[in-house]
Amino acid sequence: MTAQTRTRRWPWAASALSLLGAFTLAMVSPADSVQGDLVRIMYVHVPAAWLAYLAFAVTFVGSIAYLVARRLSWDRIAAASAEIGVYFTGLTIALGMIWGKSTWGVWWTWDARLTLTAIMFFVYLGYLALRRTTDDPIARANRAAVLGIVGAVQIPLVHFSVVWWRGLHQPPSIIRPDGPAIQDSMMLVALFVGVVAFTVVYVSLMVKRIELMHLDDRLDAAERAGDQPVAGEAVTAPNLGGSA
Amino acid sequence: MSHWGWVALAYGVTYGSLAAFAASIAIRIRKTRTTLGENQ
Amino acid sequence: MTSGFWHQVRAVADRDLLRERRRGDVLWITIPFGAIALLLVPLAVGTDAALLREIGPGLYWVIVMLFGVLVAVGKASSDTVPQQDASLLLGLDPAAGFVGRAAAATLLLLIFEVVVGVVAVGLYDISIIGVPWLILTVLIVAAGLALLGTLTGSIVNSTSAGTALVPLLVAPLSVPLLLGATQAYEGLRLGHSILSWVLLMVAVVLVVAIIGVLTARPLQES
Amino acid sequence: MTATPLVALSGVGVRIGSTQILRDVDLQIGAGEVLGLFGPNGAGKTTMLRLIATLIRPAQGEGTVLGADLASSDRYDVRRRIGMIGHVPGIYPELTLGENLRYAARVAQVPTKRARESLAAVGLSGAADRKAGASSHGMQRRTEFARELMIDRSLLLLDEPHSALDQDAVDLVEGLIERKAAGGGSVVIVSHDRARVKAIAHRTVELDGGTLS
Repeated sequence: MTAQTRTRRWPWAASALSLLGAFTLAMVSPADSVQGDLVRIMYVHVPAAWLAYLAFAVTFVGSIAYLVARRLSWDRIAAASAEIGVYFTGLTIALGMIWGKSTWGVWWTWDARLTLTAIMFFVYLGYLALRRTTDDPIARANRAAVLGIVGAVQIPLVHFSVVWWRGLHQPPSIIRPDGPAIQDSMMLVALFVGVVAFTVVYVSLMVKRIELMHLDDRLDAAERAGDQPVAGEAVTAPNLGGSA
Repeated sequence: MSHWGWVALAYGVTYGSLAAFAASIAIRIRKTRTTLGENQ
Repeated sequence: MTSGFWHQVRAVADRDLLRERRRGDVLWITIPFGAIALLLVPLAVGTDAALLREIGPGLYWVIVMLFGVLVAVGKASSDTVPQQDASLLLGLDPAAGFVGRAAAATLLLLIFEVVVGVVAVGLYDISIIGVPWLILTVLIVAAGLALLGTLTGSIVNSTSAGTALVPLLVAPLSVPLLLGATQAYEGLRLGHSILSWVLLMVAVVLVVAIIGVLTARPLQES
Repeated sequence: MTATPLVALSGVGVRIGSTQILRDVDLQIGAGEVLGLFGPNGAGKTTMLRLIATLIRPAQGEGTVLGADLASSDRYDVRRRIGMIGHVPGIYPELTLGENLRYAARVAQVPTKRARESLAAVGLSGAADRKAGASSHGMQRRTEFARELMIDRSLLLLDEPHSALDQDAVDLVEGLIERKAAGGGSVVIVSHDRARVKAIAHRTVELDGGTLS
């Protein structure tokens, strides 16, 4: 039997603590001269976007490592990170829309980074959809690994195309929708702590999500334990009973 | 809506969704553990 | 990359093209599907000529991206397990299989682009300008989309969701091609240089081709 | 059989998804041997053939086929010397019988004129231009036999070879099997037709519950 998977307590505690710290800093840092308090949205929006790309980078590395080392533990890391990445991408898009509506009165500003994030959201949603369609763990790991690589390698290409495209349609504006200039060191600290806090949250989610995967595998194995009949045994000699 | 209204919405969405995501994992962990017949 | 490799590539490409010619899926299903999409839009957005001339090119490329990829996932280009087994035991290198299927899909996509293009020019009064560059764009988009469709087709290879998943996987990844093609045409119209956009599209083709060849064997495993 | 075995499996297990199809299979097949493999439905006979054909990687244990380790990439190099005729014909219904064979010849890189010769050898030269999809199951199987005649194989894996074949096609098959064994290759026949297979096989094994007995 595989080693007992200990339930780990520290992730939730660490996440709560670091988020609390980030929240207080975000609240006490000075308002922006132009944006006013709206700038505080940035302290969650930017970290969320940063974590989305970190998560997809981990999926990229995990996918390559699986194809090389052929160990399912890499596949688990890639899959967990993709799932968390899709969550953070969704959060980034939601926050981007809140920012857009509050700052520009429009939910979707077609700003380069937001558009790019939306595209990545669908690429990795496809990754999760692909994983759901295959049940053989080895086949699923193989296919997901290739898509994990294709998805990541495409990011620079998608990035350039969107940024160039955005460059053509850049409406003249005082503040580029991508974000205001950082005016005060306190703001920088708040932003930095926000990113650190979100990274702690990412690591905690990864640890717990992989713990869940181990448990699911052990549940799967338990069902298939020694007494699990070979598929063939389900077929028995036909017994036609009182046939004519 | 006032600036603080938007900020509250943004943080509400952030922490609310984080809590929901974390909870969904924690619940599934507990459920799988019980079916495996282990205590926490 | 021995001569045997390219020999097998041609054998696979000829096989898929012959199967498509016999089935006629592209000619009778996928192309009409693209054409009808072009017909429906003006009914929805209004038939003002200036508007249609404005959105025509962009719309054409969106339809090529969304429906063109169906060419690469049709019955003619997906093998059953026994067919794959037989080809493998003939000594078919999975990478040659990938390149061969992508080559056949590229040709079919070219046909799709040309026929649907004629319909678009007719319905939207799109002016055909900068012809050498335009042909190059059409060729690169055909290759890029065919490679993307073939690669995702082998990734999805006989899973339960099957080929329905391919357009979802391809659509976001086709953004560089879509922007490249639309901005290339835009650049031609305004007389700007479109080299950067063409190079971007060529980069997509190279990246997907390399990944497809390198992952052909692991994908064949599943 | 002192010669090194063409196929050597030890402790091999195969799992597809969460179902265990084969478990600790030990099997040796020597050169020139015709082996009969019997077993009830679903015992994993077809999986066993695809395993020997190097198309499945073993989940447990290890094995070599024609000298290539089943888990390593050299199995790609020996595949061309393995012929398999499965339950479901691996040919393309849209193509004619002749086109299917020409495709096979081009991939295996043998002269395409052999396609015509082998079609004639199996008595199908008249049907060369008939679409495979429009041909009977028996004709499709004969086309697969023609493919095996066209390419020199060291190992022949036949799944229910006698099914859907008329008498002279059966003679043809058994002729092919004898010629292959005499030539130093080996043949594995999976079948329910014990009487017929026992007549031509040197050895038979029973596959039941995923293990050989």
